Amino acid sequence: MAETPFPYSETVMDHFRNPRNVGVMENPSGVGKVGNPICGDVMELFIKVENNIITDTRFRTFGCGAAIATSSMVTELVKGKSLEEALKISNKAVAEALGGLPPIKMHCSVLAEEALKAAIDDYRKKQTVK
Amino acid sequence: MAETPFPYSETVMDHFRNPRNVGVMENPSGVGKVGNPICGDVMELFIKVENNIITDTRFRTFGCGAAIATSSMVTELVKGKSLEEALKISNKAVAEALGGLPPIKMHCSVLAEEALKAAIDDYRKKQTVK
Amino acid sequence: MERIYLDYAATTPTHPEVVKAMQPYFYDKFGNASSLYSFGQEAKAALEESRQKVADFIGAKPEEIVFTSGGSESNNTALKGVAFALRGKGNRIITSVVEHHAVGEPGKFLAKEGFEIITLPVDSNGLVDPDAVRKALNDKTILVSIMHANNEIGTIQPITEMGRICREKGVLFHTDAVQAVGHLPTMVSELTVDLLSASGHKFYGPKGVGFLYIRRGTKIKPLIQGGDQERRFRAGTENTAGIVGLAKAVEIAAVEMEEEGKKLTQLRDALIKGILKAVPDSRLNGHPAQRLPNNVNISFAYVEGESMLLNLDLEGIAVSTGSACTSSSLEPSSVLLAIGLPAESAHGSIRFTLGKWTTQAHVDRVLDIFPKIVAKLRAMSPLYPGDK
Amino acid sequence: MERIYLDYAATTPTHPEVVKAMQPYFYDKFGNASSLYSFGQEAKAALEESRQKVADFIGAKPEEIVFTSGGSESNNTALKGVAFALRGKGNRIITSVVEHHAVGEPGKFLAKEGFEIITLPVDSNGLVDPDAVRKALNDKTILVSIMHANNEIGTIQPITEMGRICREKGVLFHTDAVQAVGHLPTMVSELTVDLLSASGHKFYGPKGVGFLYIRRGTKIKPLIQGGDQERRFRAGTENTAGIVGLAKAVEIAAVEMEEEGKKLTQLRDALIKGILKAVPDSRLNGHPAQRLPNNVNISFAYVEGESMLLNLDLEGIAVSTGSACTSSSLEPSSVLLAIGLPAESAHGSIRFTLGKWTTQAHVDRVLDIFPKIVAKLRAMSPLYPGDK
Ligand SMILES: Cc1ncc(COP(=O)(O)O)c(C=O)c1O
Ligand SMILES: Cc1ncc(COP(=O)(O)O)c(C=O)c1O
Repeated sequence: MAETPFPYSETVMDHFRNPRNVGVMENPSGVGKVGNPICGDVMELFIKVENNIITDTRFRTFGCGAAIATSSMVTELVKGKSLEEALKISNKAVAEALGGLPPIKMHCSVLAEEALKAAIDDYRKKQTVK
Repeated sequence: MAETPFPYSETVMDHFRNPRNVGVMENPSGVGKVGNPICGDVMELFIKVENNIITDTRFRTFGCGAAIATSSMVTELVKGKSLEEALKISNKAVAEALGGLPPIKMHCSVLAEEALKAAIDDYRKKQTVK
Repeated sequence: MERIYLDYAATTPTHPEVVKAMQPYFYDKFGNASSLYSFGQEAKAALEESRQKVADFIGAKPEEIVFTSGGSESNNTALKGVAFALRGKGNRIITSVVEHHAVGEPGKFLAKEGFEIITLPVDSNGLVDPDAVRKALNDKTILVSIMHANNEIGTIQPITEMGRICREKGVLFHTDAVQAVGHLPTMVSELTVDLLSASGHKFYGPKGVGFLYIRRGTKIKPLIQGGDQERRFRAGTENTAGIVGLAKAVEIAAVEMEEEGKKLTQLRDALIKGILKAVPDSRLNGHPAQRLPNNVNISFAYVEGESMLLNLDLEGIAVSTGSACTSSSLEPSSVLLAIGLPAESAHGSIRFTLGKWTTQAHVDRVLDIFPKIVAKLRAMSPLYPGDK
Repeated sequence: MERIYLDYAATTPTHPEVVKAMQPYFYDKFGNASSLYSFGQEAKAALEESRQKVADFIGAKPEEIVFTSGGSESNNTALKGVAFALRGKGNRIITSVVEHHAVGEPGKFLAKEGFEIITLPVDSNGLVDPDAVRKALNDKTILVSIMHANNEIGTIQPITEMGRICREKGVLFHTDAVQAVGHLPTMVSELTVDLLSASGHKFYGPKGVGFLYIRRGTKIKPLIQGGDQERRFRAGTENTAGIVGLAKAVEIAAVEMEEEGKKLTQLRDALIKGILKAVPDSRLNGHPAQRLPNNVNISFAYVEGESMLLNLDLEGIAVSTGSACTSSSLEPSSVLLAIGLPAESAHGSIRFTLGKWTTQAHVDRVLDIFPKIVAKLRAMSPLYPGDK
């Protein structure tokens, strides 16, 4: 069997095989859901925020290997970060943390960034409503 | 080495390798020269006629393997024949005697037939002039 | 871990006997088949013997077989070749929505060149209606091109019926039989076709070689023009080794095809039944009966194809998917959309195609592993409503 | 009897190392390079490694190399591809009278499609005048296609000079380098070409595989349309084994080409000198110095080519001729006529092309046998005036 079965980096494959923080969060501080099943990927990201810090994350993803890996990676990257720091995490940073993505898969990292932003947005909206 | 190196029959190859009756005839009864160097084949056929019988033949040919073989074959076929019999020898008969010719080489047998006719014509013309 | 290859429709391994048959034509009998001396004539002899074998296999005359570099070239030659040859006669070309890109793309090119391309729809099983062909024919129609068997969903078209309609109307009929040749009977007189495309590597022959059947008298402009090879239908020094390999594959198919078809039909049905039973919310794509003996195409709700494919690959199992994520176009399979599947189901489809070396053990292993993969992916899918 | 092959320009034996390099890609690593799973990815890796090797060899970027089925396809793709892509811009295409049919025939096709094909003449050595190219360029010119080295007479064109003229005027320049690649330096930046055709079997690679260099940014309509392979420049499942073989041939050429060229030049010159000396009324065709290191083309007055070829074949020696008698057209070589040879001399020409396995002993044997063959044939030629 070839060393790298897929045109994916080892880190992508690791996150695909063993995605971190999978699942639904009970009482999340914020939820972001982006993508469209018609386009082949939907990401749902849950964050728990305490004192402006993201203390916990969960995700569910319908999508390809890269979509799952970027979701997993973004949930890892933001944990322990302040909301401001988290918002600075670009799609490129996610892709880089994964050791790169094939060009046609870069849109997955964009989706991950958008899911995170949507979750933080959701959290902030809930705060103002309160 | 392949059995049949060329798309030629064994008889063609035999006549090509060992052409019969090659050369120029001293004092021929008739000579026919047909073809054109521009087209890649010229045949010169000499006949000796005695009592309306073709008793000897010679040829010289500039041309491909089939041209040489058909010339050689026609000189063999007509030997001992009366002029009338000789005139009945068609190009197909020459080709058949050679065990067939590739389609694009059939014109060589036509040339052989024409050379023979031209030689007999030449002989007859000389007769009437006398 | 034993690798299990279940993507025979993408390409087959070259049969060891085919590989063996090719060997003498690389270094020993390497001559140019157009050369007159002995080196050339031994290549020529091999070429013509191969042509005879291929012709016999589809019930054609040797001079009706033109060797090409594969299915795509055969299809391009058929479409553009007829179009440019008959441009004076008419400009309508009829084809279907489930054709391979190697028919669809030449069609688009010809549309820009002023041809009218009629793309017929299919029903939910992927079938083209012969009556729709009849209705689409007009006096400007120069060609109908309908594939024999679909590469994605395996649906087998009623070629003979359509062929007869075209023959009756005097319109040329081409079939892309790339997935059929070597797997199904493909006698050209029975099919009633004027042109038929095939590709070696789809039935255990080498890649980079195929053929186009061109019925005697069919007018066609060659796609690759130049030398006098292939009776001027296709220029280029003949790929003797490849052609000899193709002919060997045809020879093997002539002997093994029927039995193999029976075996594969059984394995196929076991796999279909097993998966549909073990995985809820799954559905078979393509015709339930009129389908290639080796084709299984199933959609799984709530999960995406590449992630299934990738998980299978991690288990050493090779399959294919109609998901956008594996194509550079980011569009899901147009064939699956054409049979009426919603886009999300098209994204969640997997094609298993079986072949000569597929065993019951392979099927069992898929049935063991695959439901777990789907379950795992569904558990992490935001679309999944949970076990009902 | 040892067979002596002296028709390397027609085709070369596939190098045993090339054959060896191809083997794993038939049965073991047989995957479809477009597939995402491991079977596909190992084919893909081999494909991209091959592309890199070929690119390096001609000083191109890997994405500028498109694998094809050979020289004829490459030429057809270049000519028709540019023509259909730039039809809006102009319709003049400039080429020469000594091009291979795989350029000439697409040219004729395009002429019927409304393009203006300018066919430049050559001088008595077979050279195209770069100044004639310059003069033929007008603002409707979309392509110039001049071959690198001629397959019959071996004349090497001043490609760089013509390339620079075209580049300066912003006109695309294609060269059919089928006889040059692997034998002469063919760095694309030095040649200043936008498109370059090559064929594997002309330099010890397999038949049925070649490539087309397409300079980045060059607009071209693919000839074979369909799937997404080859960056959409050429559809069809990739012939992995063939491509790996081609790359191996390139690798061998990179190492051996220079030395081989020197050796062949010596043998070539010995053969030319020997024949011209031993056979009266013979003349060398093609440029005396600017010629392929392996090409000897000589006309013999009063005798016809096929009969010489056939006699040589009986002695186990394989050569080629420009005589009509070996072509289906019954016209003698248009290249020989173009350099001003009278038709009867064209009929009486023989081409010896040497290669990797040619030795001095082979040359000696030809020099021993060939003059006798000519003498024998002249003795039976009605055109022969007799020994002077
Ligand atoms: C100069 C030239 N161009 C093109 C070709 C065509 O190459 P192929 O026969 O590989 O298609 C040849 C050889 O036949 C050639 O010598
Ligand atoms: C139905 C069909 N047509 C055409 C082709 C093209 O064949 P190839 O890839 O050999 O050019 C394929 C396979 O890719 C196919 O499945």
